[in-house]
Amino acid sequence: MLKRALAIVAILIIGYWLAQGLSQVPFGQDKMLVSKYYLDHVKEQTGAVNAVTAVVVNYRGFDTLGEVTVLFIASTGVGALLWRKKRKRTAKTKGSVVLTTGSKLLFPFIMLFGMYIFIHGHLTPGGGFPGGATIATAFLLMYMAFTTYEISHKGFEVTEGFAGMGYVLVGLIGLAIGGYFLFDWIWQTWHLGTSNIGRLFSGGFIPVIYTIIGIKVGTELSGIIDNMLKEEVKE
Amino acid sequence: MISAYYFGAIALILIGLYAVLVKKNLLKILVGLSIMETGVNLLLISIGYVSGKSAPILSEGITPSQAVDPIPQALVLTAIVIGVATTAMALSVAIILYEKYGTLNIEEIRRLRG
Amino acid sequence: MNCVACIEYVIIGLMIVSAILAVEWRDLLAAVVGMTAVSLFASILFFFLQAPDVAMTEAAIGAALSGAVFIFAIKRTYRYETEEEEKPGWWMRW
Amino acid sequence: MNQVASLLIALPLISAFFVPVLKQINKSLIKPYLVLITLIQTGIAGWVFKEVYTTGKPIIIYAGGWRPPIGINLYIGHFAALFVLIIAVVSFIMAIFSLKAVTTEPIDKYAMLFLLLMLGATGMIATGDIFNLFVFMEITAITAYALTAYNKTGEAAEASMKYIVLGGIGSSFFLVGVALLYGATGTLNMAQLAELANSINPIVAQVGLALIIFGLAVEAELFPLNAWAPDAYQAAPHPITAMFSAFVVKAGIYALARLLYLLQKASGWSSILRLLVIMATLTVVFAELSALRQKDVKRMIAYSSIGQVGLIALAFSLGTQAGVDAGVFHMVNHAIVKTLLFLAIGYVGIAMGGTTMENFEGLGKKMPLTALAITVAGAATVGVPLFNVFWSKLRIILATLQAGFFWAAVLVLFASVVEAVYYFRLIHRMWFMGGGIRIKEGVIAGILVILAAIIILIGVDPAPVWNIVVKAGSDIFNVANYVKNVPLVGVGS
Amino acid sequence: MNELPIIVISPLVAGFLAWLLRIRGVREIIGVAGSLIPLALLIKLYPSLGERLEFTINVAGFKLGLMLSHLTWVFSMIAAVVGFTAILGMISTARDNWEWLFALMSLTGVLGVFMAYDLITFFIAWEIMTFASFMMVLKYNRHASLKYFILSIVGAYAMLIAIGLIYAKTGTLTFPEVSVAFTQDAMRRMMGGSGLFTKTETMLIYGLFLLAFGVKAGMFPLHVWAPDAYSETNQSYTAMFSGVLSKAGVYGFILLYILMYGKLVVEFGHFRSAPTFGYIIAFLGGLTIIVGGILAALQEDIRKLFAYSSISQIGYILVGLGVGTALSIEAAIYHAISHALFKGLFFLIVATLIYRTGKTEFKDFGGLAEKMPYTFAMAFIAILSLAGIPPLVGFASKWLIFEAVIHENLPILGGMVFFGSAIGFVYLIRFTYAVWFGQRPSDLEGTKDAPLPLAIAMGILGALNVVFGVAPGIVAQELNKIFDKPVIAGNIWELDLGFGRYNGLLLTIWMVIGVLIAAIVYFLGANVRRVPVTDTYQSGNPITMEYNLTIRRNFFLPLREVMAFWLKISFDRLYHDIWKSIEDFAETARNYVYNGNVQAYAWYLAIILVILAAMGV
Repeated sequence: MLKRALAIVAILIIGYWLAQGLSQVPFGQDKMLVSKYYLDHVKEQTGAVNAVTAVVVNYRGFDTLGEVTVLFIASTGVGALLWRKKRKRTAKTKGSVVLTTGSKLLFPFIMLFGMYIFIHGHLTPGGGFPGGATIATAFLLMYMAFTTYEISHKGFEVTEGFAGMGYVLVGLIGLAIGGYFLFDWIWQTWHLGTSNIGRLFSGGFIPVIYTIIGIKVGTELSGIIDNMLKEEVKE
Repeated sequence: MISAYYFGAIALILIGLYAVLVKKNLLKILVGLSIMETGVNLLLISIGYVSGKSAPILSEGITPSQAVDPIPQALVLTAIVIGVATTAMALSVAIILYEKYGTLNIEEIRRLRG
Repeated sequence: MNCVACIEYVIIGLMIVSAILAVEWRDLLAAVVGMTAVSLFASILFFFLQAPDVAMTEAAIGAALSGAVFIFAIKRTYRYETEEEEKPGWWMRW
Repeated sequence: MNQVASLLIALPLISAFFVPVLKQINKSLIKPYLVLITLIQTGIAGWVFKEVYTTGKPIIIYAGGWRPPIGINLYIGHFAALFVLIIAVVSFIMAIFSLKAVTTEPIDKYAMLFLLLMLGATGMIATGDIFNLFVFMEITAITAYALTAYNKTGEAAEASMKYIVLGGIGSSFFLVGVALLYGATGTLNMAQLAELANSINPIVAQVGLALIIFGLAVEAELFPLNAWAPDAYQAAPHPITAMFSAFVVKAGIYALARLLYLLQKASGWSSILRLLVIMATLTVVFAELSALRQKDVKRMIAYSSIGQVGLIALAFSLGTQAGVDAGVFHMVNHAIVKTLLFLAIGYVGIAMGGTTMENFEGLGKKMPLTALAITVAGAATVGVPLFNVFWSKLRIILATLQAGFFWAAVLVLFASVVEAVYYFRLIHRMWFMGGGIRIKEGVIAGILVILAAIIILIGVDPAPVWNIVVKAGSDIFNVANYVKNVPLVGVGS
Repeated sequence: MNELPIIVISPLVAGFLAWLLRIRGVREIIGVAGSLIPLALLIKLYPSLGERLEFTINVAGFKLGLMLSHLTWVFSMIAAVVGFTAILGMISTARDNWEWLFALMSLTGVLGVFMAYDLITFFIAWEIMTFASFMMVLKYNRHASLKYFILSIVGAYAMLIAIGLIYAKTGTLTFPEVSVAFTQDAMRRMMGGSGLFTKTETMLIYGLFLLAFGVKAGMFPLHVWAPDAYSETNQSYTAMFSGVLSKAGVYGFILLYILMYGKLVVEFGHFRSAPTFGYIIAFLGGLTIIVGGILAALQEDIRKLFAYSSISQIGYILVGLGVGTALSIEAAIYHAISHALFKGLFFLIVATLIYRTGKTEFKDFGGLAEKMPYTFAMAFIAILSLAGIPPLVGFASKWLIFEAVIHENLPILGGMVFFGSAIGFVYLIRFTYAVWFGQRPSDLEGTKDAPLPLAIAMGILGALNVVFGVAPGIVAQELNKIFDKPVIAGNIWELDLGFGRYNGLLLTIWMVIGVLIAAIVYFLGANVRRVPVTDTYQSGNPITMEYNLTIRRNFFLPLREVMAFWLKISFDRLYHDIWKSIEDFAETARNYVYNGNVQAYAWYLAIILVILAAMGV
C-alpha cells in the first residue's frame, strides 16, 4: 500500500510540473512557424493536397524512412526472437461457417480498401500506414477464421525487402537526378501531373512511396502476426 | 488553468507511469507503457491544434490560413508506428521470458543482479 | 458551454476512466480491451482535433493491431495477473 | 557532390533490406556480405572524414533538397565526421568477429539488426533535427532491444526486458520535451532552436530541456538511470556488447551534449548542468565500486565501461571548452580501449567456454597475445602513462578542477584507484595463476595486437589525435559557429 | 641534438627491446647498455652544467620540459650509478624478460622525475616509475604489490589534485613560473592583501604534496608498503628500488622548498628556529627513524631487516630536509647519496646471498665469511658505512646531519637522530654475526662466492663508499654549487662548518696506523689457540627450545616483549581495515542498487523526474 501511496505522490508532483510547463503553451493558439511555410507552398512544391502527407513523405521524408525502418526492425526482431527450428500454428477451435465464408468474401474487399487508402494518401486522409494496417487486418481475419491458414513466410520477407529497397532506390534516384537524397524528382524535375492537382495523378512521388510503404507495412505487420501465432513443435 | 485535452494527455501519461511503478505483472507494465505513448501522442496533437480551424487538407474551399498545424500530425504518425514496434518487440520478449521463467512477475525475473 | 465541448469532456472522461480500469483490472484480457478503448477514444479526440490521418492510423494500428498483438501474447502466456500485496519493508529488500 | 555523403545513411538501409533476398539466394553468404558492407561503409566514412578535415567546413545534407528548417538536414561537422568513421571501423571489426562469434540462428535477422544498429548510431550522430534525432534514437534502441535478447536465453530476455521498460519511459518523456519545445518555438531544427533559445518562455524552456536531458540520460547511462546497462552488456552477443560500449552509448552522450550546448541560452541551464555533474560523478563512483568484486569478467568490464562513460559525461557537463575537448578525447580513447577489451573478452569466452574469472586463469600461457592485449587495455584504462587514456583522464581532471568541482575530482580519482585494483587483480590472475598449454590464436589476435599498438602509439604521441579532437570539441562547444554553418532560410513572419 | 631526452628515454627503449627479442645474452647486453648510456651522458654533460641545459617539447597542448642543474645532476647521478649497478646485478638474478622491461622502465621514470622541468612531466615520470616498480613486485606477491600500488597511486592522485589546483589558480605548470607565482603571492600576503591562494588552500596543497611524497619516501605512518614491496621482488632490483626510487620522494620534498617555500613560511610561520611546515616533515622523519630502526631489529628475515633499515635511514634525510637551513639540506642530500650507496650495496649483498644459498632467514645462515670472502669484505664496508663509522661515507653524512640539527638547537630531533644510530648498531650486529660468523649449517658447505656481475656491481658501490668517505669534500663541493655559496668550507679532504670540522684523510691515516699496531701486537704477542666454534656456542648455557635466544633465532625477543604494547599499534592493519570496509560497502551498495528488479529501476527514473520537478517549480 505504501508503494502505491508513494507512486501517487510522485506522479502528482511530476504531473504538476508538466502542467506548469504546458500552461505556458496555450491551447488552441496559432504557434506555427515552419508549418505556415508548408501550408502556403504545399501545393506548388509537392502537388499534394493533404498537407500532412506532403510533410510526412516529402518535407520530412527522412523521418518516414526511419519510421519504416523501425517497423522493419520490429518485424525482424520479432522474427529473430520467436525463431524456432520447426513451428506451426496450434489453434484448436475452428471458426464458424459464417466467419469463414464471410472472411473469404471480405478478404479481397479489405485488400482493395487498404490499397485505396494508400494510393489516395496525397488527397484524402490516410496514407501508407493505415492502408498497410488495413491490409494486415485482412490477413489477421484469415488467420482468425482458418486454423491452418499460413502466409508464405518466404514470399512476404522477400516482398518486404524489395519494398524497402524500392523506397531507398527512389531516394537514390532523387540523389542521382536532383542531387539530393529523397529528392522529389517526379514533381520537381519532370513536372508530371502539374496540371491536375487534387486528382489522383499528381503529388510527385508521394503515391509511389505510399504504395511502397503500404505494401511494406502490410507485409511487416502480417509477418509479426504470423510470428506471434506460430508456436514451436517438438518432434 | 490548462485545457481539457492537456489534462487528458497528462493524465494518460501519469496513469501509464503509475502502472509501471506499481504493477508487478510484465504485461500490465507494457499496457502502461503503451497508454503512456497514447498520452504523448494526444499531447502532441493538441499542441498542434488551432481553435476554429480545419484539417490541413487543402481541397476546395480551404485556404492555407484556415488549416491547423500539420507538423505535429506528421510527428504523431511516426510516433504511433514506433510505439507499436516497441510493443511488438516487448511482447515477443515477454513470450520468451514466460517460456524460460514460467512467470511474468517481475519480482521473480531477476537472475541478473549485482 | 456548447455541446461539442461537453462531448469532448465526456470522451476525455471516458478515456481516463478506461485507462484506470485498464491498469487496475486483474484480468489481462480485459486490461488489453481497456487499453484498446483508450486508443479508440484517443482517435475520436484526434478527429475533434482536426487530425483525420492520425485518427485513422491510431484506430488501425494503435487500437486494432497492438491490441491483437497483446492478445496473442496473452494467449501464449497466461491470462490472470496474480497481484500479491507487498509486505512491509519492501524498500529495504526491494 | 557533398550530398553523396547521404550514402552513409542509404547504404546500410538498402543493404539491410537486401538481406532477405540474399537469404533466398544463398544463406552462407550473409556473414561475408556483412563484412563487405561494413567495409564499404568504412570507405565512405573515411572519404567524408577526409573531406571535412581538409576543407574544414561541415558537410550539410539536405534531405529532399529542402533547406533547413523546411526540410531535415544532416550536419556532418568535425565531430560527426570523426565519430562516423569510428562507428564504421568498429562495426567492420565486429563484423569480422561475428564470423566466428555468432552461431545462433537466424543469422540473416542478426545481419539486418547489426546493420541497422550501425545506421541508428550514425544517424544519431549526424542528424540536425530534434525529432529526427528521436527517430534515430528509437531505431538504435529497438535494434538494441532485439539484439540484447538475440541469444534467446532467459538472461538475455530479462536484460532486454529491463532495457525496454526503462528505454520506453525515457523515450516517452523525451518526446514530451520535444513537444514542449515545438509548442514554444514552432520549429524542430536544432540550429533554429538554438537561435530562438533565449526567446522561449523560461518555464517551458526549463521543463522541456529537463525532459529532453532526462530522456537522453537514460540512453547515456547516467546513474541511476543506467541500471539496464550492465545486464544488457552481459547478456548481449559479444560483438554487440563491444558495439554498445564503443558507440551506441557514445551516440547518446553526444546527443545529450549537443542539445545541452545548443540550448545553453535557455533558462535553468546552469542548474541542469549542476545536476548532470552530480549524476556523472555518481555514475563513475558506483560503477567502479560495483565492478570491484565481480565474478564475471564481462560484467566487470561492462561496469568499468559505464564508469568511463560517466567520466565522459562529467567532462561534457562541466560547461567549459577544456572540458568538452577532454570529453571528446576520452570518447575516442575509450572507444578504442573498450573495443579491444570486449573483443578480447568475447574471444576468450568463445575459446574457453565462458567469461567467469576461472576462465582467465593461466591465460598468459594459453593465449599470450590475447592476454597481452587485455593487459595493455587494462593498464590503459587505469590511466598509466604511455597509454592513451592517461592523457584524456589527466585533461578531464585538470578541467574539472579548473571548473571548481574539487569534490568531483576527488571522487573520480578515488574511483579510478578502485578501478586499478580490479584490473590488476585480473592481470595477475591471467599471468601468474594457473597454467595450461598454448592454444592457436587466429586473425582476431592480430586485430587485438593492432589495437593495442594503436593504444600505445596514441599514448606515446597523442598530438595528432589531439589536434583532431580539439576541432571536434569546438564543433560541439562553439554553438554560434554551428548556427552559422547551417544555412537557415527565413520562413513565415 | 639535445642529450637530455636520450638520457631519459634510452633505458625504456633498451628495456622494450630486451623484452621484445627474448634471447638470453642479447637482452642482458642491451639492458646494461641502456643503463650505461644515461651514466655516460651525465658524466659527459658535467662540464657544461654552468649554462642551463633545457629541453622542452609540446605534446598535445602540454609543454613538457627537462632540465639539468647542479641539484638535478646530483640526483640523476645517484639514479644512474645505482641503477647501473642494479642492472648489472640483474644479469645474474633476473629470470624473465618482464623484469628487464620494467626495471629499465622504472629507471627511466626516476630519471624523468629528477630531471623534470614542469609539474606534468614530473607527474608522468612519477606514474611511470610507480607502475614499473609495481609490476616488478606484482609477479612475486600480489598482496604486497597491491598494497604498494594502492598507497602510491593514492599519493600520486593526491599530487595530481594539488597540481590541478595550482594550474587552476596560476594557469602555469613550469617550475620557475609556479615558484614565481607563489613568491608574489607570499609578498601580497605579507603586504596584508588577499593572496591568490587562501590559507586553507595552501594547507590543502601542502597536505596533498606531503601525502604524495611521504608515501614514496616511506615516511611514517605511510611506510607500511615498503617492507613487503622491498622484500618481495628481485633483490638486485631492490638495490635500485630502495636506493633510488625512495629518493624520488626526497627530491619531491626539496621541490616543495623550491616551489612554495616563501608562501608556506608566510602562511604557517616558524616553530622555534625551523619553519613550521619543515618541522612537521622533520618530526615525522624522526618518528620514521625510530619506528624503522626498532622494527628492523625485530625482523627474522634479512630482506625485511634491510627494508626497515632503509625506511629508518630515509628518516635521517627527512630530518635534515625539515630543519630547512642550507647546511641541513646539504647534509640531507649528502645522506641521500650515501644511503643510496650503502643500501644499494646491502641489497646487492642480500641478492648474492639468496642467489647462492636460496635462504632468507637468519636461522639458516652462519659462518659464510670464509666461504664468500669477497662478499664479506663488501658487507664489512657496507656495515661500517651504515653504522656511521669513519672513514666511510655514512659517517660524513650522519655527522653533517647531527651538526646541522644541533646547531639549530632542536633537541627533540637531535635525540631522535642519536637513538636512530644507536638502534642501527643493534640490528647490524645481528646481521654481522649471524650471517658471516659462528657455526655454518652443513648445507652451506658448498657455497661459492658472488658471481661476476654481482661482484663488479658490489665493487663499484663499495669503492664509492670508501672514496666519498675518505674524501668527503668531493661531494661537499658539488653540493655547494647547488646553493652557489660555500656552505661547507674546506678542501676535498676536509669538511669545515666553522663550528666543527671533519678530516676524512687524517682520520683514515690514524685508523690505518691503529689497525697496523693492533695487528703487530696480535701477531707478536699473545699465544693463540684455535677453538672450534661449537665449544663456545652457547657459552655454556643449556638450550631450552621454547625460549631459545640465539643470535640466529629471535635474538631480540625480550625487546619485543618490552615493546609488546606499542607493536600492537599497526598502521598496516589500519589501512587493511579501511580497504576491507570499502570493499564491503561496495558489495552492499551494488546488491542494493542494482538489485535486478526492473520496478526498482523504474523508481529510480521516477525519483530523478521528481528531483527535476523539484528543481523546476
